[in-house]
Amino acid sequence: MSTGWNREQIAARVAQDIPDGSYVNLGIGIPELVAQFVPEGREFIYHTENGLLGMGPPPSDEERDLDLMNAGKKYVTAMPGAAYFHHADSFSMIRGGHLDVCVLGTLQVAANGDIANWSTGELDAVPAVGGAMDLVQGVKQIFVVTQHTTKTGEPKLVERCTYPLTGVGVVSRVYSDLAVIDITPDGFQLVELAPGVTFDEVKTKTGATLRPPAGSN
Amino acid sequence: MSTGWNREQIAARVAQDIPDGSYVNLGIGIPELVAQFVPEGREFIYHTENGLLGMGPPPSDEERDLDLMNAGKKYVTAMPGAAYFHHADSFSMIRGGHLDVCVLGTLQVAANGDIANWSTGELDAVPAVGGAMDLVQGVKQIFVVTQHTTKTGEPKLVERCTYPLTGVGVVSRVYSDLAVIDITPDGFQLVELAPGVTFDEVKTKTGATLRPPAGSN
Amino acid sequence: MINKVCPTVAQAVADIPDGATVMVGGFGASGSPIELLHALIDQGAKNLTVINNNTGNGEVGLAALIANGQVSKMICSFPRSSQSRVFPKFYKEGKIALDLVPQGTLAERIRAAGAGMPAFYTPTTVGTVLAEGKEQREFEGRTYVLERWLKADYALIKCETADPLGNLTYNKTARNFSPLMCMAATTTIVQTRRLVERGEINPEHVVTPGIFVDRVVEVSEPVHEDILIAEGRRYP
Amino acid sequence: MINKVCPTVAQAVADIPDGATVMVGGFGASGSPIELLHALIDQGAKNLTVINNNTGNGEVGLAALIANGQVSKMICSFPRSSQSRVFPKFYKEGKIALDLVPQGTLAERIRAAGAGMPAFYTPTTVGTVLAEGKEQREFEGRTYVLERWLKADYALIKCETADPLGNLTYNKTARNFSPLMCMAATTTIVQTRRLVERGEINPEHVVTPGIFVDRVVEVSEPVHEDILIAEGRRYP
Repeated sequence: MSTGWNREQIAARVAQDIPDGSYVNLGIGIPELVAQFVPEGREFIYHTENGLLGMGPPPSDEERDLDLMNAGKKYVTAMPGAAYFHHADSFSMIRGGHLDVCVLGTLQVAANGDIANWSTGELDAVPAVGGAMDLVQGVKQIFVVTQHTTKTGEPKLVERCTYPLTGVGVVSRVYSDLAVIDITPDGFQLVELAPGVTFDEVKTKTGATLRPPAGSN
Repeated sequence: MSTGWNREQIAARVAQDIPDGSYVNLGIGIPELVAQFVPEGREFIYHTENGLLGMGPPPSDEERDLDLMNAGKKYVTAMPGAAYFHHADSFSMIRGGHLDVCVLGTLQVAANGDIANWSTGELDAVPAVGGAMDLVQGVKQIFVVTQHTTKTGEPKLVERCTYPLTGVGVVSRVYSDLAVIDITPDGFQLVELAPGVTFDEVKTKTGATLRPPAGSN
Repeated sequence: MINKVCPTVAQAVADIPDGATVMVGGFGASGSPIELLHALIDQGAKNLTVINNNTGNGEVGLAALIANGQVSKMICSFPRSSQSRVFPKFYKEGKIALDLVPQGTLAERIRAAGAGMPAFYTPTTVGTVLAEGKEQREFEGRTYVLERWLKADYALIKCETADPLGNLTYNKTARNFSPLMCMAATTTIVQTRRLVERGEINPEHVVTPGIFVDRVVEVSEPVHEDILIAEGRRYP
Repeated sequence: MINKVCPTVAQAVADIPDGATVMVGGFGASGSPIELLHALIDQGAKNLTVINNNTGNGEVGLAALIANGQVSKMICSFPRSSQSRVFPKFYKEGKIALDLVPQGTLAERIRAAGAGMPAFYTPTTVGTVLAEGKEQREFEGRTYVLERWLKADYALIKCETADPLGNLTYNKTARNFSPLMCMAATTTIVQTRRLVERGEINPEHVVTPGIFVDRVVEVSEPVHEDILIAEGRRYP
């Protein structure tokens, strides 16, 4: 029996937590899917760090403009009311705390809110950081989207990150295939279980203490 | 018998020293007149720190736009090829060394290139600095235009400024009603006398050692 | 649908509390949000710290706000001009404080606040009394002064065109400090000469993206400080 | 009459010497000045330090410049991508150095150079290996890292419209780093899709004022990196 959320369901669950009128930056992968699940009656405005506020969905072949890309170098469109700007203005929006929510994938996320999502620390790899370190420091709320464990079953929610950090104490909430989990001053705290998933299963697959939801016994 | 240069003649003399294609910021007073004496075959582009490159002459009554002013709060026009920008971009041009020449009036200018043109240091006066301290630090060449002495006959070219400084060691050349004088590592050095003016007269009216022109005996 | 439009200037400024720090766009008369300033006079908030390049002219707009006793401190680069009478009087009577900041440093401190950078080094003021008491440091053989960001609770801004998302364009040199102030204030309130539909402003021509704007109110025939002064007007 | 127009890309890049630091506009394929880069390959300057967000794709443009052995060091935020093969190979072989800078810090360091500010404090990288060895300091209870300006001898830029004074507009997200690089380089060289008469660009719509530009060359039908790669092209 299949339990937990699939990629689309995780993305849809994230979208539920984003307030109407939010300015949102979506990372590559599952985060991108969030844009497909905007709850009825809400509007989000998407920022892409290469200089566009009001990013729209991928273009049709006829609409495609080679000079209109997102930060993942994919072709996108611009919504009515969009604005173009240069990189210093774009990262002023990020660093200056003007964006409300950033949804990011990760390698590891720790009980203290640390995130490691840019490097596995392998010495022969070409390091690449992009805008990740700016985003995690600047955006008001950092939501992390991830499979609960690696393909080999290792926990991605850990006591302390072992991979090189992207940012320290910046993550507020984690959305996995199994659960929604808050980062609190006391560490990981369950918010919600995916359908068919038990607290004990999530607890077992989490590499740090997981507290039950607030108010439960 | 009238000797020396009048205001217009000083401005015209300054204009002779500005190379073709220069980006120029003109202060209030005699410096403003420089724009009327651009030598044949040269073009200067005028910057005004409140956000315009390509400033043109004052408007006719019909041309006047209440939203088109210079830094002295006078109505101006914009030339073909002009550009508007905000204050941070405008002072990036200044501070970043992109402007070639700034022509400023002054209270005092010293033999070491110090300039004092923003305050007489009177304790009950309202202090006001505007963009003067940014201009003297940022523009590649600072030309000072001044009457050689005050109305009461005190020298304005001095050994050391007694008024509060605008900038330290920033002035390259001084244009007065009596002479053109360079600021050199050895202090004031005469470049050129106004018609009917003698070296001894300028020397007497200068509050610091004045050296004769380079190459003279 | 996001809609930042506010019906009246009175509502737009209603929540500005006593003691707030308020940035006011404009350079002299150009770009001064006179209607928002007059609404703030009607509203009556006191003990304000106001950030503007100048201190207002005549007895309208910013000068009238000062004359009405609502401003306890001005942060500006040039507090006196030929038409500036209220501030100099209050200053000499000890009724208002002044923090004098060079114009380029003022612009950059405001931008730094909007861009999330708490401090930067600038050559401006080195060797002058305005650098006294400030940290100085050498880079590549030249001395620079450390300057801090400058934030505000509110910004009052005048623009030419706005849409309901808060995208703005300005008119000529009325742009000046306004795009920077929009970035640096917690709440940015904009009066626009023309309110247009979403999508009417070319995305390439937007000067202030809507993310920096909170409230937009249309003032389609704004008064101009120079005209009011020429007519000998005062407010209220 | 000021006229910054240069007849050919070859002449535009002719004086770039060995060892120069060269900023290259563009983010991935968008805004990449392919014709200027290819002219620089033809010209042959070596031992270059190149500043760009990425390291080029396929075997054209910036990647071809690297493949041709002309670049000894890259300063960038994201040196690998799905189409990036040349740089990773050279890097692993020890043939090219890498200075990795977070994207927002890269943008701001370039702007700081253009704006005459040698250093600023930013929260980005605090607590990470990229902050190691850098000065850190607390402001208002939060820790920041000191970052230095980043200058260049030359900038190679692609734009949409230019006039003979060097006023520029860009197309959509091809704008990215280019306006900042124009400010930060001693000599800024621009290829424009459309060269227009002085006065044809609305002064309100100018993104890069001409004061930041030194040479303009018209390339009316620029090739696009993505198309060249799809066609399997390489340069030379």
